[in-house]
Amino acid sequence: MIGAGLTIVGLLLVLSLAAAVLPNGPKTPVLVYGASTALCSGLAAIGFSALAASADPVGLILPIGLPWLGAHFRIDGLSAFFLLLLGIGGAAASLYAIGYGRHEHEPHRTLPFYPGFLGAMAVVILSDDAFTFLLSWEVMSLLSWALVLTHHRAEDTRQAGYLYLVMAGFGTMVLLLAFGLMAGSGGSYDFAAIRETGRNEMLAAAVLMLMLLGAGSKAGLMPMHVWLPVAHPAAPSHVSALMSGVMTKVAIYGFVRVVFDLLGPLPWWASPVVIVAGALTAVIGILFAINDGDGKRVLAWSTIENVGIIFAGLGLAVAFRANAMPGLAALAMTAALIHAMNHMLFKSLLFMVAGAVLNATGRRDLDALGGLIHRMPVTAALALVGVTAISALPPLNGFVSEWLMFQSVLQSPQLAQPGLQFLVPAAGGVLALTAALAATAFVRFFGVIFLGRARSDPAAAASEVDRWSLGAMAGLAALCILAGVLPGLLIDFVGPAVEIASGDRLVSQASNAWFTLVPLPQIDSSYSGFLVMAFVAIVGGGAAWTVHRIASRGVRRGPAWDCGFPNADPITQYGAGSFAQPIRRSFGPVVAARETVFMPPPGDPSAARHAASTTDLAWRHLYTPLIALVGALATRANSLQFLTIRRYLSLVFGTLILLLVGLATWN
Amino acid sequence: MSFDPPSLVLIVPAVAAAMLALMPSYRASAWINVAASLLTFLAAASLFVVERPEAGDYLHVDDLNIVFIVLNTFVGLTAAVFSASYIGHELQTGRVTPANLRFYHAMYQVMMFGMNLALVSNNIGLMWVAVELATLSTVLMVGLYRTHEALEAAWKYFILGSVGIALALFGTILIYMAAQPILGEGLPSMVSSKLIASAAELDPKMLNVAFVFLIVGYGTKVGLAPFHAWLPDAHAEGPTPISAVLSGLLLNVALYVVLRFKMLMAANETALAPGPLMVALGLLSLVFAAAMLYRRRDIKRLFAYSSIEHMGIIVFAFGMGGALANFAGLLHMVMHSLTKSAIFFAVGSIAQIKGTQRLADIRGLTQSHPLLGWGLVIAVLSIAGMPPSGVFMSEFLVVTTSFSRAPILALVLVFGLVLAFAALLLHLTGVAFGEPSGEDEPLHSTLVPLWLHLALIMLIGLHMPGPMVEWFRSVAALLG
Amino acid sequence: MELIGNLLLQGVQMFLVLVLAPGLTGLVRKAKARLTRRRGASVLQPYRDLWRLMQKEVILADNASWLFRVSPYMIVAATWVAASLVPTFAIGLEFSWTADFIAIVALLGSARFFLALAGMDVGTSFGGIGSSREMMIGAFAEPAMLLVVFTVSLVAGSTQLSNVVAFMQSDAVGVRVSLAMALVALVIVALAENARIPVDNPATHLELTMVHEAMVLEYSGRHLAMIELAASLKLLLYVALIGAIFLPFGIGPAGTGFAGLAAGLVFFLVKLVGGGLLLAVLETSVAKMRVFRVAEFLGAALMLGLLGTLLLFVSRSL
Amino acid sequence: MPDLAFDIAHMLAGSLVLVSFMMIYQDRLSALLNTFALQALLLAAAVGWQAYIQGASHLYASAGIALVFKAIIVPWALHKMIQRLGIHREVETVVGVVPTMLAGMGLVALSILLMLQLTETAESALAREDLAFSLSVILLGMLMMVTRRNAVSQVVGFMSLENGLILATTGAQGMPFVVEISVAFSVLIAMIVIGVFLFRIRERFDSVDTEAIEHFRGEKRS
Repeated sequence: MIGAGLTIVGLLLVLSLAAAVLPNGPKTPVLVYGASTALCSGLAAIGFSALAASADPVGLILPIGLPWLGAHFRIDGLSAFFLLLLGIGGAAASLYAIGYGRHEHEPHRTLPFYPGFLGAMAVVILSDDAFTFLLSWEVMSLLSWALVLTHHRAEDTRQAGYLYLVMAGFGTMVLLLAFGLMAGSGGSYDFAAIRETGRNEMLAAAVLMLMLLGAGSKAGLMPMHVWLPVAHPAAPSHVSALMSGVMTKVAIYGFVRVVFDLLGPLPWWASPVVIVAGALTAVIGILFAINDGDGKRVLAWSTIENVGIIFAGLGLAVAFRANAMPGLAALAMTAALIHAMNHMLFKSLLFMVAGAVLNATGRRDLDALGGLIHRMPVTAALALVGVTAISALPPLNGFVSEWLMFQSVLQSPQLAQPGLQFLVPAAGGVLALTAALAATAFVRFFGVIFLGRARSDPAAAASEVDRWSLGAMAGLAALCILAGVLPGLLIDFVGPAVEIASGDRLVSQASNAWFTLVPLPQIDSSYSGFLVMAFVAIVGGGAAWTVHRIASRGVRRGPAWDCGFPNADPITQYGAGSFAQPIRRSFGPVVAARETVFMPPPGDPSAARHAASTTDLAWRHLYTPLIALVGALATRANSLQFLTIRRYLSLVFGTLILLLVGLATWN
Repeated sequence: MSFDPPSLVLIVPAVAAAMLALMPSYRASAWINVAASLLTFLAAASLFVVERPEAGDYLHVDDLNIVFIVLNTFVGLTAAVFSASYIGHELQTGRVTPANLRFYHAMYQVMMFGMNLALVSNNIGLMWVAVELATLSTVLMVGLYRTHEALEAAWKYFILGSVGIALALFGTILIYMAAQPILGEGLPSMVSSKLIASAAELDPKMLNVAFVFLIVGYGTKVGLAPFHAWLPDAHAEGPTPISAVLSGLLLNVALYVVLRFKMLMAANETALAPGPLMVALGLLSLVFAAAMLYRRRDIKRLFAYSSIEHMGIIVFAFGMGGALANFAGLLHMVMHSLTKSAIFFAVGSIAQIKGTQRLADIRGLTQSHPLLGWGLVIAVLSIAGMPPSGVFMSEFLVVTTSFSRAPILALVLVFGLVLAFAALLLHLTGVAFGEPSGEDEPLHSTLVPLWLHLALIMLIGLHMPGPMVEWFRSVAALLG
Repeated sequence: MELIGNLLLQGVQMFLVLVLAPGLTGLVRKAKARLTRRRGASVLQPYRDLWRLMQKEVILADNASWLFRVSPYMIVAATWVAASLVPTFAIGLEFSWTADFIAIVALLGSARFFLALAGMDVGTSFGGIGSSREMMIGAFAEPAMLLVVFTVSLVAGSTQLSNVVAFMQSDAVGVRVSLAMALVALVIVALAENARIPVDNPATHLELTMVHEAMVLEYSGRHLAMIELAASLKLLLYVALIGAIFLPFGIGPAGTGFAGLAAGLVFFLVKLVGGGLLLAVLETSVAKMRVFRVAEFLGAALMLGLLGTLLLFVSRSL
Repeated sequence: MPDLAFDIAHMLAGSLVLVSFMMIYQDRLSALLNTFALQALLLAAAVGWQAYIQGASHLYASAGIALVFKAIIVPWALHKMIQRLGIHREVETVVGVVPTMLAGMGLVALSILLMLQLTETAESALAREDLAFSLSVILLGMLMMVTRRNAVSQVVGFMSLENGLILATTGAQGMPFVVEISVAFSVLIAMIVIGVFLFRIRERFDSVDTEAIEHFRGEKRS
């Protein structure tokens, strides 16, 4: 099984090389993306069967990488689950790209890196030693960087790519330190050895913090998130879908693998850091999503939010595990992992929607769109599924993970530490706030793009996208609904992964009547997505039917109520900025919102102007000073470029004398 | 005389130098240069198959220097190939005349001779003479273009180099005097193998003073801060093949010499441990060079400073010591000379295409010259420690092993690495992407050496050949 | 037989809430009228309104999409399902475990979601104003509500309303300060969610102040009827919820006999009437606040909910 | 006899240091060159004496080199040059003479301190004294290089540094390559001198003041 997986990876890499040499014709993209679709489906199948069979983990060693170590590969429940996630996401993105790729002006800047990117992510998941893990991790960053630079002519794309790779390099360095701590100076790099070596809690906590920095910087945890809202949107949409939907999950896989599988026991006081980081990331991320005016950036910010939610869940798992409550840890871990899967589904879907809109209108800024539900009905319907799911509304999948998250939050009284007893419900409140804000953000997203009247000519002239793209989106939407209606299956499925990560798993949900979810039998809190779906459908359909039956069914079209000002301009609709106004006002300090109003003095006929802006405080308080510092350092050092030979000689002479004096005094 | 590779790697360049000095036609001389380098490389490579000769009082071959000799002759070969295709265009543009081209090729072989001699010599005195010879020949090469800047660079290089040489000599004398009571007068006390063998009895205090002079003296050649001043200008103003040779080979040779003496010091436990000094100098060079990378405007100076940075990393690794760190140091050394010379090949072609070395005037290479541009991107990312290049492997080993031993030092190291990475990437983004700039000329020089090196780097990074691993491990053990 | 009985009970519950909802709205209107010295329309007026609206043909704005036409039914369905899952006269019904407290909140969330979308569909500034303000209110009300859920279910040890009510009926529950806070928070949320004074005014059509009405401005005929019905269902849901959790008297325990059910029904009606009257008194005695003060108002509810949850641990540790 | 030999060697070496101080004291080029010639002369004497007492005939060669090349040819050439440049009465120290002298004292003290730490063995006693002196000469030469602006005096500084080296090599009992090394250094110095000429003759720089040579610094400051 592992062999098959590696074969597919190999094929993906070969495909990359082939794409580099293949002629730059119209056939090539179809070939490359088609092949990627097939190969990713293969990966998904492997993950699926590994989970379904829940077979014993199988390992494999290839004679590459560190000479005396070799490259260790292994597939167990955890990696199988993320492999499945990667397979689904990759297959969908590639399928979408078969259609979407036609619109790429320079396919040769995307094709050679795309399959390799998929392959690298697979290797990260399959690798079983520190070197292979970090190597593939870095290759993943590199190839995605190259993909981000597809439209390299745009200045801000180059800046985005630069920021992205620098942050990635920083993250990898931190991970190096983390693995250095775990492997010790002896250099036992394979995961088995790392698992065996016992380490005290302080050390473990230190590694946890490093992982939080390293993996967090790739997943988009604050304050290492700054690259994400610029880099993800800069890439072609199918790549954005992969980066947001899948790559962040690979980062989370790394965190889970190290912290929950390799690291061993953790002190309880390590968990608040993770929980707080996650919760803050979630709420701040979604606030920026509400305030951003660029469709794809909204999605990127919401990715940050969801990563925050997942990390909060992981923090809960740490807390429960530190209190020796594997059952509850399993609940939190299940919530986190299922949310990872769900987020992959609907975030990929939404990025594809954004791409479709981008292709149809050529515009990304929300205030240029509107009314597309008339021009692109199918895309709109699929997008509706996506936004409903991401807003955590029943009966779709987003709500399931949300619900599980809250269920595990409600178990906090069982924690021994008063500090956590206070913290966890507060974090739960923050998550609740996040969920509600997410609904706001995506009402705005969907409403401004698809509803109302077109705000620009391209939006008015848009037309539906090709079948491939629609097929990919439809598939993901179907999975969203399925995962929402039959959550029990998903939970049983993620069981092996959860067991590895938290030492226990939830009871099997397959036997419950009506596909109901009863995570903890001892306290029978239950939820049945299937029944809710059924009831809503029956009641709604029934209501519609009766009304049409016993009462009127007549419809007349007429102008909208214009309040006495006929044929108002589309610009008078509520736009992205105005819709966000109430939230912006309520949460002003968090997003450093500034609104400036210019009122012409009496007699001046010019128009009044209003401008609103938000600032990322991480930039203001962390990165800008840092950049200034480096700049000052560089300038200071640079003056050494301009000395005279005599001065350089005096440098040598001085150093020599210094050393000699040191020697004389040392003896 | 039987087939004797060690002396062959010396004889071939010497003879070739003599021939080239007499050869009038520059075209033929370019190819003779290549042929001679090829022969030298073959002779060096044959060291793997023929059994090694007995270590004499002058020459010897052991695990340590065999790696260097082969690497040295190999890069010497590729650089010769590149220069053969490069120098023609220089002649067309009139930057060089056939006269000083003849001189150039002769000097090239003299330089190779000097470096090979330094590597195979088993005698610290001979080693010193060889290093000086290599230095002088490169000084003349740097001044080749006779431009104001070139002469200034050569002059700076020359003065600093000579002072370094002088200090190194004093260190050598001290070593001899420390050894003389034990090994007796004359030659034996200068044979490094014997020195190391009987290092334990040598007077530690004498060794300490000697090592200070040696590391300052040869450290100047290695380009460690604060002795680095000659390096950037010498790289920037000389012909690009020479920049490649400087970064790829000469620094290594100097480093090799430092390593020899480090082995000597390590073998005498009462003497001052060389580690801390090397670690300090390494970190200083790394962080300083990293900071210097930001404000660069000249592409060759940029990569010259990056050489300083990497010398810092290597010296740090050897200073940390231990099997893994030494392994990493050796690997990094090999990787750096391959990668950096590849980068300079690319830079040479770029400078010829764009007619400038100013970073600001070079834009969008991946657009205008994909093969060259992506080659540069891969090379620069490799030198910045991105996989799958072997540099990643060495940095992985250095950072992971040092963090658990000396966290603070490792943090400084990581800081320097990230700093340097950000700087290199900043310039790379400008050079490789965006709208192409300048006149869009075709290539004048071959890309074969560039891609050959890149292929090797990737290969070693993914799968190191077994024998190489064996050598490295035994050498790492030797270095202690 | 057993199963059929249970299904029957569940059906009764569903239709009960549907039938009583407009009555409650009528009652509140009537009471408000009397309190302001007006005779007011009869309590049954809402039923007549609904019937009349259903008869009328729908006038759709030219720009309205299919979403606009589907939403009313989605909204009424979601609200109705939510309402019928709140224990009214008995607990432990056949499908009571379909959705717990959290899911009920979320169902109301879905209703709001689609209402807001529908508001934006036509593309007038009114719809937009309504939607954005509604979502802002929701952004505060929903977490406050969930914190109430936390408090209650941390006390009761389950998020299942049947279990909560059962626990509340048992004597294990003493007088707890956190429950009091939860009650206040829940009342505030209820006012906000039902577009009541001081947050919103169901009777106004003044552009600057209206929220809920602005969203549904374009609706007419049967669609409007559905929206109205959903609104009154929501009101009933909240009154029933407060009644069930904080005054759980008389709610028939699981599997109780006919007498118990009858008693439960009577108690339920009493609670509805009481709740309606209280609401009327409250609405006539306070003034509506500016839209942007709503945030602070609901923020208070949020804080109360959180405080309630945290105090829980204090009281527990006591 | 050995102690007398020792005393003479000691005296010669010590006088080399003394002359180094004199060189630091000189602030005129011509005078500096003369003093340097004197030092070279003393070096030749010292090396010759060593050759005599060690009975190492090859040392006579390097003594000869020192005498002919350093004591006669190079000073003569430099004299010619500074005459032509008209800078023979140049006063161009960076630091004042007195602080330089003090620094020199410090350096001598340092080198003696370092060398006396070396473990005492019978036959290395001479070597140690010798080393102490030669190290001082080396350091003083370098001090001169960094405290003088003028290229010529830098060259002189370098040459006196190198005198110290030769002294050390000869002091080292039976060290091989001594001749080769002195030849190599002569080449080095010749190139330096030629280099100075080069810069002069190519008329790129109006003086051989290295500060002036440096007016272009690779990357122009902006």
